[in-house]
Amino acid sequence: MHTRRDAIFHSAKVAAMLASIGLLPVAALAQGAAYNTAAFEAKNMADLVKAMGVNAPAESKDVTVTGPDIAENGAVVPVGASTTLPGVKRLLLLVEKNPAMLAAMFDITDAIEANVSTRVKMGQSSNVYAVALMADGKVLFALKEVKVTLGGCGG
Amino acid sequence: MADPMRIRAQAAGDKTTVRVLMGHEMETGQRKDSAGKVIPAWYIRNVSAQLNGKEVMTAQWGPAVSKNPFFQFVVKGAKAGDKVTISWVDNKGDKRTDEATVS
Amino acid sequence: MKKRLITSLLLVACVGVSAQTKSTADGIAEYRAMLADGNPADLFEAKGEELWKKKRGPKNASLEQCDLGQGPGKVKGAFVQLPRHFADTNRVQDLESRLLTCMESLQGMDAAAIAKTGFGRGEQANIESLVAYVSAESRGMKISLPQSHAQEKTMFEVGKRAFFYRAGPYDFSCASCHGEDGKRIRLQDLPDLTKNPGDGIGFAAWPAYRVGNGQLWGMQRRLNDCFRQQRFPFPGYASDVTIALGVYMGVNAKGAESIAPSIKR
Amino acid sequence: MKKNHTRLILSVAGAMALAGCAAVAPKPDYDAMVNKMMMASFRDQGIATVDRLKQDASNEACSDAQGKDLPQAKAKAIEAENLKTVKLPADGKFIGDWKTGEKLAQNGRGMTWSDKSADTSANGGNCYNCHQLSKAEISYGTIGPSLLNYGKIRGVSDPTSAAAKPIVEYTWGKLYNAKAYNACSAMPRFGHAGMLDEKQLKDLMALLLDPKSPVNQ
Repeated sequence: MHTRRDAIFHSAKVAAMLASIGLLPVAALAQGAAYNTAAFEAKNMADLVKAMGVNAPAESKDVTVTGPDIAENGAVVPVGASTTLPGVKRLLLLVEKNPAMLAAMFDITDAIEANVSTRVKMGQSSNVYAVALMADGKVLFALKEVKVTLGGCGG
Repeated sequence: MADPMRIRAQAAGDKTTVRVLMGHEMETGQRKDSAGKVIPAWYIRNVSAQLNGKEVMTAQWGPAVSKNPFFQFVVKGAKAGDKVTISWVDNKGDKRTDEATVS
Repeated sequence: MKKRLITSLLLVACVGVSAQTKSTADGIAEYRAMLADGNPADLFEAKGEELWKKKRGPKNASLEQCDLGQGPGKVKGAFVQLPRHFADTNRVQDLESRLLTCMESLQGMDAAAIAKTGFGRGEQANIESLVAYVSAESRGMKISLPQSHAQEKTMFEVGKRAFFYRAGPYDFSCASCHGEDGKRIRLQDLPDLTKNPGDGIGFAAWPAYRVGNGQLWGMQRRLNDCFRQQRFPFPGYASDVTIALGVYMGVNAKGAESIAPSIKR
Repeated sequence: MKKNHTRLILSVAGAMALAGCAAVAPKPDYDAMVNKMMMASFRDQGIATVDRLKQDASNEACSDAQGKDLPQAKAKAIEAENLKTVKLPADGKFIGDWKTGEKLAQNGRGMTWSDKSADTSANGGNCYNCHQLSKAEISYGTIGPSLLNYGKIRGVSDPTSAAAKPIVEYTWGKLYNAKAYNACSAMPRFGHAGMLDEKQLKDLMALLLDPKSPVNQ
């Protein structure tokens, strides 16, 4: 007999399975959607690479990180990641000195350009990384420093 | 219930720029209220984008994404009249789906 | 919107070219340009429109018949003429005090209780969305406060004196920071509010979304925080001093293009 | 405040009604109205109580001037009054620790209704809000003049020397009560208003005058 609890457990398992083979439909984007908790808790690049199960990153001029030189307010810092290289699977945005390094990760399909941007919080001036995970296993990155200034009256 | 998103999808040639604003606290779980109590983490974790019902992008976010998140991406081959759908789910299981027409 | 977008893109492009010799001011300008497209005030604007049209309160009525100075139900162009005198209340009112009047008379809510509510809580949170909506309906229009009624002239005169009123432990007045051109606190430019500081600057930029806290601030909250930083006691919500300052700044800003709701640090 | 009391006879509403029939009424007394309005519009919140709205003679004169210069005699009289309030350090030592001074200069907190205590230990110097001080800090205000190389420009190589005494005493006075030298200065009267104590003022003195301070590099 199926109890309600079983049904929930079952659907979560199915969702996880679908997610693992990239078949998760939007309608099912719920508790079961893939989320790499370990990656979002990583404090540094080594931990992040381990949590993601990917190769060590190498700097590349083919990857671009966008962001302001100076942010007037660390609560909202516009940042972007892009690359002109073909075969990108994922783009990551990292803030080196945040409590957890990984801010956002985007899965890139053939239907979109490898060019995403968002806004992130920065506790202090820090390097911001754009990381591209390539189909061939290469992990490429670009970085730039963003200064966060102290604004207002400070009161 | 969560507030509606604001989605703009503008086509230029064969590329469509999609800009999304979401209403969400994106609480980090590291801040304290005036009584010194930690405000629990509350943030969007999964985002998905569809073009005419076909998934074109998914994303995972951490609490470092700013409050009332904005994000932008570029869809290839979309044209005016196409439907762009964005969905998100947060760490409490709250979710929201909104749709916009490419112009 | 399109025009704003283009200028912001141009700014980014220009700044990008001279990256190596970029000054702090250029860096800040670049940061602001990057934020201009995608202002979360849009979220508040949409919510405000919904609230305006929604039947609420003890009288289960919408605000659609609210008279903001252009006649009942006319929202477009109302914001750039506020604060102004209203015959029914026989008072000069700014947008927020006028909304309180409508919420009480049309919807049966308790205006005094809302005025006492803290910013961002309860109906005060709804007012923030409403001011985003109402101000957005005058986006691109020029500030033009009426000064024909005697009370409007009086409010300008007392507002001017309130603007220069020095007191508190720091001896500050509004004019300490906003009385001269080209000044700043830390990196924030301070508009000279004793004259028209230009399109979309100062009075013509509020209400605004504050990126620092993700809140939408109307003029009442803006003035409240100015007085806090001025080390003054607490100004009552929609109190005479806040309305008078609104009239003084608004009359000075005559002809400036309103970009509200804008986005601010 | 004495003036306020005599001015308060007219209520704002009454005065406004008068303004409404200006043809027969005399010119409305806006000064009376603004005082009445200020008292009616504000309330106590935490440490920020309405008695802060009281103006001393300096603040009243500078408010009335509305940004214009005071008549010279009036300005001199105000400056003389304020100079009398300046207390030099009891132990005759003016220079503290510039490192603590730098922290104070960076700190823009204190005296708002959201601050819990009005004690000097809760207050910052607010210096960078209005002044440039060191090369390293790019986030500085411009309401006041740049103080970069403050001591160096004035030739102070040893702030404890007899040669430096005039500039040291002037600087102390400026921090203690800025209105002693400029009647309508925008600068708070840190010592006179009891916002910074002697030790804190000494640390700010060191920041400005110690040759090793980042201000003088």
